[in-house]
Amino acid sequence: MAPLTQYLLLLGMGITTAGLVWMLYLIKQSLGQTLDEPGKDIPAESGNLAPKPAWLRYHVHYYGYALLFLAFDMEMAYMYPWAVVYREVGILALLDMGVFLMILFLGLIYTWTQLGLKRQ
Amino acid sequence: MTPFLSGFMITLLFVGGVYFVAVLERCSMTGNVSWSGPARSFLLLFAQEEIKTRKHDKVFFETAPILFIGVILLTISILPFSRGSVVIDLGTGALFINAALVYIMVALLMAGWAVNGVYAMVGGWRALAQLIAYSMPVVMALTATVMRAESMFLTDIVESQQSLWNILYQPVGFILFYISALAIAFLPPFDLPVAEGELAGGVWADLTGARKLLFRLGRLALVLTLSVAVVVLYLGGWMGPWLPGFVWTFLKTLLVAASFFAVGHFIPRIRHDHLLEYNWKYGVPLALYNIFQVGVVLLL
Amino acid sequence: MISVQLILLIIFGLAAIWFGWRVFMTSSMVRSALSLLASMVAIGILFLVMEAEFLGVLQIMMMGTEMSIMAIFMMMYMMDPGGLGQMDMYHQKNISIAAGVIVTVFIVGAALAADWGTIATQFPGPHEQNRLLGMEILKRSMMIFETAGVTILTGMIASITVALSIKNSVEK
Amino acid sequence: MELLITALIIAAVLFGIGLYGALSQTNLVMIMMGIELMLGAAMINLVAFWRFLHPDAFSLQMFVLVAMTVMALEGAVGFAIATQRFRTSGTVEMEESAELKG
Repeated sequence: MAPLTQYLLLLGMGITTAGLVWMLYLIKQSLGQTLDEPGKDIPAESGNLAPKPAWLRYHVHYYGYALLFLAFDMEMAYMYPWAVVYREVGILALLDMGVFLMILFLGLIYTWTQLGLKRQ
Repeated sequence: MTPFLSGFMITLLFVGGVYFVAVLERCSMTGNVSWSGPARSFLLLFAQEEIKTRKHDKVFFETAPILFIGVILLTISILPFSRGSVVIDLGTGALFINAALVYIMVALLMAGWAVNGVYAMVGGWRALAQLIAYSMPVVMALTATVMRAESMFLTDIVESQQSLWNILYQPVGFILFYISALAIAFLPPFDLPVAEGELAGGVWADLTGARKLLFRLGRLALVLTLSVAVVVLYLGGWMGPWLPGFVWTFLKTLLVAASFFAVGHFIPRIRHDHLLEYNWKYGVPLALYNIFQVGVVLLL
Repeated sequence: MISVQLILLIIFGLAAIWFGWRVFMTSSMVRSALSLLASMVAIGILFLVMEAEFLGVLQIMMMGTEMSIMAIFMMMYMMDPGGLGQMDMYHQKNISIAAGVIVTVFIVGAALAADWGTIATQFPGPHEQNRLLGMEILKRSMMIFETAGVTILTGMIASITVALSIKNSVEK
Repeated sequence: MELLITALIIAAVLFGIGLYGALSQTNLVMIMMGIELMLGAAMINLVAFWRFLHPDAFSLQMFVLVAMTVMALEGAVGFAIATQRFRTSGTVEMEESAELKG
């Protein structure tokens, strides 16, 4: 199969799924409307009636990991093409990637020493 | 095998597999096997009233379930079920699995934001925390299988396991991928985004009717997808004596799915910050060791 | 002749532009981060349409995590992440619009005026691309690749030092 | 030819939107979104040049990888600066950070 045909197939599958889901919504809608009762549309909060919307400022405790991850994540962009040619190139590839990963690993160790790897 | 027949077989295995996974899930929660249970809860959710929370984000509320289930169907369409029986044999299959599974987290985040409830929101952020934790080990484990196959075609990865399955060739990678698969599918013990005990359902808490149905169905299909992925990447795919390829894939998949639920049944829930800590302190170095080991063995 | 490729290119290009525009038109922060994600995914699909398969899939994957992380930082630092208060978050609006339009017109003019020579028709398939890219990384661009490693290390150290320093001097 | 021109025009419009966003927003994280859009536009151009002009020059694909790395690192360092700004002054609005002026 030509690559473009494959992507068209994938696209077609995505559109079909969306269409089926939309049909499900339509069927559900035709089955009857939601009754409007007081207190029904309040989100679950263990019995409290939440007065405010939940879109407030929220302290995310893992932002240290998030920063590390953003940078560390890029390593995979180089790693996949490298893995494909690994056996063909041989020992040179191992040394190259070894140096690269050692450099990145230094970053991980640095973060560890700075107490970045814990709940902030 | 003709394309029509193999397409029919893939659909059959997919539907049957999802039903079987649903039975397994009920069994892991209630302890008894009920073959009609999934059908009954399907009808229940299908007939359930659609409740929309106040001030919900309309666009996300409608699109999050579509994204969730669509991504899973795209992933299953690139996985090979038998020799030559794969819907789309993508040239970057190993990377595509990873790329598609990232969007599970995005769908959970969207659903959590859309509901405008505190618990759902917290569940969404926890889904992102889990992604940050498992993403690196999963990528490196996948890379090690690509190294052995010298190709990102999933069929080539299966063919490369002709002499020795990857589970024996790179056991560390298998363990990392297996645990991460549990976290990707947010199964227990990593079910924090939808934790029943502490978040009262988390992301799913306020979804009813069709949306809840899509999320539940999507999660069952996700478990099946990940089981097939484990089989394809580490357990030799369709390979096995005597029986045809489809049967072997199906048997191995069911075994892996059952083991997923069994693991979740016996291990307590792990906090997301502990998961982050363990994965970055031990998981990433182990994954690096795995790549190094595979690299050295390949060169010998 | 209008090919399938051109139609797809136009559709997903318009999608990328539309979502890119939505980023600055909404005051709900997670919406704007996820609009940017949608725009980036459309760019990734454009790569796929242009048959750079590895880069397209990689772009789709990278942006999924990056933009979600952007969403958490939005939630942490914005006064009103839900966009319920309808705050005005703009300054020098007219100058910005003028700059954007002028630059766009200039680039489009340059693209139309330039002589692009012959269009290539032969190009390697997906698997061959992966292999050639790997060879490029290991042979000709090896120094660039290692330099990228050092750059990533620098970025990591810079971000961790800046983000965590005060906290650590107080604790322990 | 029309494929290349279409891709370049799309990239130009995206670049314009990104520039508008980076100049007009007052919030650091929103400014970074504008910059990411501009980098995305640059990546479209690179891929278009690779596909339609030099399919055998894989240094262009390498360049895209480097651009992606720059994008991620810009994100990491930018968020770190936002964290620090928020911790010291309680806001990430760039209108109020005159002391960052050289």
